[in-house]
Amino acid sequence: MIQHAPVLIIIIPLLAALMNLIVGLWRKRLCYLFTVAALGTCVFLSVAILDIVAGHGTITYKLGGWPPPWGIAYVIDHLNAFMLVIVSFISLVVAVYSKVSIEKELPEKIIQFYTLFLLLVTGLLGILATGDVFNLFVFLEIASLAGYALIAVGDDRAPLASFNYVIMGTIGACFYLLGVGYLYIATGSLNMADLSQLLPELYDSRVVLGAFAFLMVGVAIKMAFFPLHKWLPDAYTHAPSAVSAFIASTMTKVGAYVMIRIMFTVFKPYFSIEVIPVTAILGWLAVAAMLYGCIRAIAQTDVKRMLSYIIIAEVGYIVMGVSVGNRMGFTGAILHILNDAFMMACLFLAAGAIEYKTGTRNVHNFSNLYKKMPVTTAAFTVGGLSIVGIPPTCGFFSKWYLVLGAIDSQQWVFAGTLLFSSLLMAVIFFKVLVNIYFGSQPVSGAHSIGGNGAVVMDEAPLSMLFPICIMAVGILSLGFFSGKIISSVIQFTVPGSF
Amino acid sequence: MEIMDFIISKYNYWMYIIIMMIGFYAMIAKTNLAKKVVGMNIFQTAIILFFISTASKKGATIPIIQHGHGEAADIIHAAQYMNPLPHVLMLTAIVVMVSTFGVAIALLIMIYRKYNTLEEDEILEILKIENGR
Amino acid sequence: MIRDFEGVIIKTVCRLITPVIQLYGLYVIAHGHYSPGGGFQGGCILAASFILMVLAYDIKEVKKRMSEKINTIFCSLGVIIYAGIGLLCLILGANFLDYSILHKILPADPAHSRSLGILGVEIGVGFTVMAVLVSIFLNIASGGEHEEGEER
Amino acid sequence: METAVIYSIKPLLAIGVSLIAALLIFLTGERSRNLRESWTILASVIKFTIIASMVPSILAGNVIEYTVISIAPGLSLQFRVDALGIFFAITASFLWIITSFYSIGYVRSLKEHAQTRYFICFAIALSATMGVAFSANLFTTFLFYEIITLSTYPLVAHKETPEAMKGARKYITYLLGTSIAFQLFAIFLTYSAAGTLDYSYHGIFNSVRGHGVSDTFLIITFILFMAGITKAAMMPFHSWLPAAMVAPTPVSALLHAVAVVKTGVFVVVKVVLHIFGINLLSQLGLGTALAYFASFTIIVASIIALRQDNLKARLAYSTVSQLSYVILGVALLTPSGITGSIMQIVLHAFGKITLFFAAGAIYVTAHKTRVSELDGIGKQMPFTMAAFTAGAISMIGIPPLGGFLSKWFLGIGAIEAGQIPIIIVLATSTILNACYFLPIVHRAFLKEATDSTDKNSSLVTRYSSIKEAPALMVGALVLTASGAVALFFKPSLFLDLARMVAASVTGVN
Repeated sequence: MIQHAPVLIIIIPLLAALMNLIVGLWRKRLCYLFTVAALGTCVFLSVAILDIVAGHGTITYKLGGWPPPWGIAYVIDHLNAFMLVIVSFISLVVAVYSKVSIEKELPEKIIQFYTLFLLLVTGLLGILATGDVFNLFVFLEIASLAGYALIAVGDDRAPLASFNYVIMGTIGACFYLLGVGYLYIATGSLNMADLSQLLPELYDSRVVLGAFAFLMVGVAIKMAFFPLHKWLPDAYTHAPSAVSAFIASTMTKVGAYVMIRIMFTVFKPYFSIEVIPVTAILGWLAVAAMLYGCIRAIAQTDVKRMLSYIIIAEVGYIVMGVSVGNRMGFTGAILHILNDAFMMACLFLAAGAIEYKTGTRNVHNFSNLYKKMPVTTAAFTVGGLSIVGIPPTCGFFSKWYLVLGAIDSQQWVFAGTLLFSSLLMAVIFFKVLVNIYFGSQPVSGAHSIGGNGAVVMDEAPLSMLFPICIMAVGILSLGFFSGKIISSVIQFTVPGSF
Repeated sequence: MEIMDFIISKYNYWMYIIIMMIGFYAMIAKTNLAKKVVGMNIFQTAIILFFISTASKKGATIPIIQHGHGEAADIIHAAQYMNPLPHVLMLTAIVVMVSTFGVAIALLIMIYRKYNTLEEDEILEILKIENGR
Repeated sequence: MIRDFEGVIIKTVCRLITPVIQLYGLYVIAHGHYSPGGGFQGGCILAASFILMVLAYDIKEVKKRMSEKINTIFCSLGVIIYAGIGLLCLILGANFLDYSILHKILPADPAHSRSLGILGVEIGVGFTVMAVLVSIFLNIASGGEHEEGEER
Repeated sequence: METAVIYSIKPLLAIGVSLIAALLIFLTGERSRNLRESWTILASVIKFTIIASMVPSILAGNVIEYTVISIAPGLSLQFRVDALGIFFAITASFLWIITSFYSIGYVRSLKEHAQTRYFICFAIALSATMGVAFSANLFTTFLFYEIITLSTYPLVAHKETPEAMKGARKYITYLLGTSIAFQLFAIFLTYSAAGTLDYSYHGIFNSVRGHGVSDTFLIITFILFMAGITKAAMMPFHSWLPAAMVAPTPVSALLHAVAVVKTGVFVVVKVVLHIFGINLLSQLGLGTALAYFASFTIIVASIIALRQDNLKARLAYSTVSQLSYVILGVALLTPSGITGSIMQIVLHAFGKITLFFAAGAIYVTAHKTRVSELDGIGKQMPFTMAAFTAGAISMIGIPPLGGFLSKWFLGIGAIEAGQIPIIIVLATSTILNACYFLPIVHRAFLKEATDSTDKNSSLVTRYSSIKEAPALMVGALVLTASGAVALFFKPSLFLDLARMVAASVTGVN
């Protein structure tokens, strides 16, 4: 049965999503357990896949037994196996977390929420697993549609934010589809491996160049890369806390994955680097993204909006690492996909827990919060330090590789910008953390009873606290094991020509 | 002269580009959200037309072999049949398009309930007032 | 938005042609795997029949025949048929959606069992498309309440 | 001497013990203060014994190594205890014992708030200091360097008053900002050029110089290092130190004498000796440049100190000046210079901690912070002011106080290096030190004191009016003062260690 894991990991959440509707008609409460069980299975399967891939190399699964390029093939190498583990794990953690917060935020939409959540997971896992460019488009749209709906049920600004996301996302998807169409005209194939065989002799044809441009723009919109990021902050700010935690930590990363696939699998690396200097363009845009994201984030008082702008900067990090075009930088980018997924999940979950308890997202109301909810704020601190890049948190190590990559390719501006942006990150989180630990108005009686305000402690429920702690511990432990992760998985994802 | 037949011979591409740009313009420039959605539909329709037009051949028929296997199977000439793949792809794309349309319309209803208008600038005004408070 | 109105002709005609439309929809579904048509198209036609009834009568009338719950069940059922057949192939030892393996349980050779498998999938797709389209229409037409029409 | 490498977990224990103490302190909390403080004392004593137990093997010329985890190529959490490290560690851990006694007396007599947080951060800062002392590569150093910054921030901001927050913000802005912007960048450059971050006695740049690594690159890296290690409080990056004066006095003592600034100069010494190596620096002429830079800091900081009326601010600028001696001595790149600078680490530690303890005692007892208010305080608090005098004399560098030794070696080093101007600098700064310390002593003992010019007789005659600080505090500062005296007569242990360091890096036995 395990050899069918590549398709099962997509079918199981899909079936569970539709089952939820029926189960929900009978018992509302079962939906939660059902979802968690399905996602747990996904985590197990993804780990199994990673194990197989690490052991025996790339898996190719032919749907319907049709050999590619005629049938759809699911091709899983180290890169997507790695991503599958990240996405399924974070989806499980967020699902566990979502129980209480969803019961509070949308009490009458629980069934629909879990259905859409599972569909979103299905879409993301499908994007990662498939080896077929059109199938990728379908899953991209499944994920996006579920995302639109999930974002729309947030607070009262959410519908408008979600509508803008729909417009932008549709443009992105249509551009991607156009690119696929051009590739199909030029080669008559939709299979990634097949395309990478057929394309090299067409690299000078305008159709292929146009296809590449359309694909890149479409994906850049989906991953909120700098000039095309407008939809992101609103959408992520107004979504329900569980949704924004999951989407923020995975969706942009999956977009980055698709970009890497297009640049280095569908097209050969030397095309993306030499034939047309797309990596150079992306690199400079990434620099702009880092600066823009950090600078806009400084000005925000809404913690979720602040984190959303930080995501834009983080996407810039990833693209920068890819664009320097050497082994170090690429390793840093892939490592940063993992680390950033964890950091963002941790921070958004913590922010959600804080909002759940205090009802505010405004950082100025966080003063002396550590007395009220020490564990959550501790996790928030860990996440913040990791984003700033203080060792031994994992954020330091991905930045280590990113900067070394930039230095190796003599891109001093990139390296300087990355360090400068981590300075700005330090400013951002310093502002928040000082508020949390040394609030301007101390809690009454604090001076008489001393620092750890056990007396006024009022933590979030355990089902929220546990995922947050998992993420915080994950951030710390990923830091220590990053060398092992690189040597066992990431080094195989680097394109051969680097 | 050859520029003319360059244009004429590729007329389907010119058509889809024109339609697509109409839709694109509506999505970007119109301030009315409903018109944005309409533009979105036009945009997607143009892409579907593009795909379908790439599949067509003169004098070809549907790619289904009548009275199937056996002795009939050896008289298959690819030139006689349309390329089915773009149609299949577009069937999926249409489904995607319909569901996107549904989501967009639902969002429009939610927005209208809240702001009693679909004009973007009026909504932004309302938001500004809300932020002022 | 959608209000009942006194149009005897329209109501009668709709009542008359609705079964025909639905029959045609079923026909399109049933022939999808070896002639133009299939689950999507047939599902759309079936959904169109319900939408026509909504236009002629009102949502309340239609929900008497096709309630929210049934709609949901249809919607899930379609996908479950589709994925179920896929998983069945998988359990029988072939790849996902490799219908030719179905000859182990179907009284047919691999080629025909493949076409039968496709038929099953088309039926599932038809269910889902019909249910989803109807629910989209009902939700949007009634703004989510499904309670249009009875105030009069 | 041949160095045998011993693999032992002792360094990790020495670091971990105070982390465990921090945890215990947190768990104990406010419920039982005595238990909580006993954890601190226990941890400090254990730490000192562990470190002391490492001394003999180090003196025998061995090196103790322990690798916790090797995260990635170039990034390994590794400890390597050599003479320099043990020198710093034993100073810091010994002073931590005294400081914890002192600060218990301090916070209790002032009824400070958030005492648990205070002691937790204290313990974490100390273990991070040990980490820096024992670190075997730049990554480990950077890791613990940042931990020190973050864990001392709550101590500096302890009072939580607006000006405390302001000073603390300046503190963390300088330390964190420069370390991320310059030091981390310099570490990146080092790794990309040399391919390693492990300290080596002859400098890791010696081997790669010329092979694709230009001198300009090296000079830029050096400047980035010097700018990044702001904890050393070299001008122009010194102004966080006076700003940090808002902290409680034991914290200032910790900052100046034990943990923060000392860590800064320690890392500077590490970078100069083990990253660049004295040969390379002398070839690049960077040593001399650094020496003159340090001399500038010495003179200017002393002049500023003259004008300070706030006692702690004056001490702060004196620290800025005094610790540049360490950098100066290393920058001379001669055996005696290095010996002197390393001696300066411990001697200044004892002297300066005494002065700060005295300042704290005055504040606790008489609530006086300004120099101009100290008239005749010596009759009120004879022990405190006697210790203060001892510390001041040690700072100035007059026998029979320890401070003399370091200046002596520095002078010899300057002669060895043929830098006559440096000797003038030393002389000038000595005079300046005298100018800003002796007036305090003069005020304390001689102002409006007609009959007694000598503190013993004043002790006898004015015995009735004596109003000393709590015994814990007085005991602590008398102990450190006598330590400063003892170091003059019995400096053998530290002197041997310092000589070993100098020998190991210069190759001259």
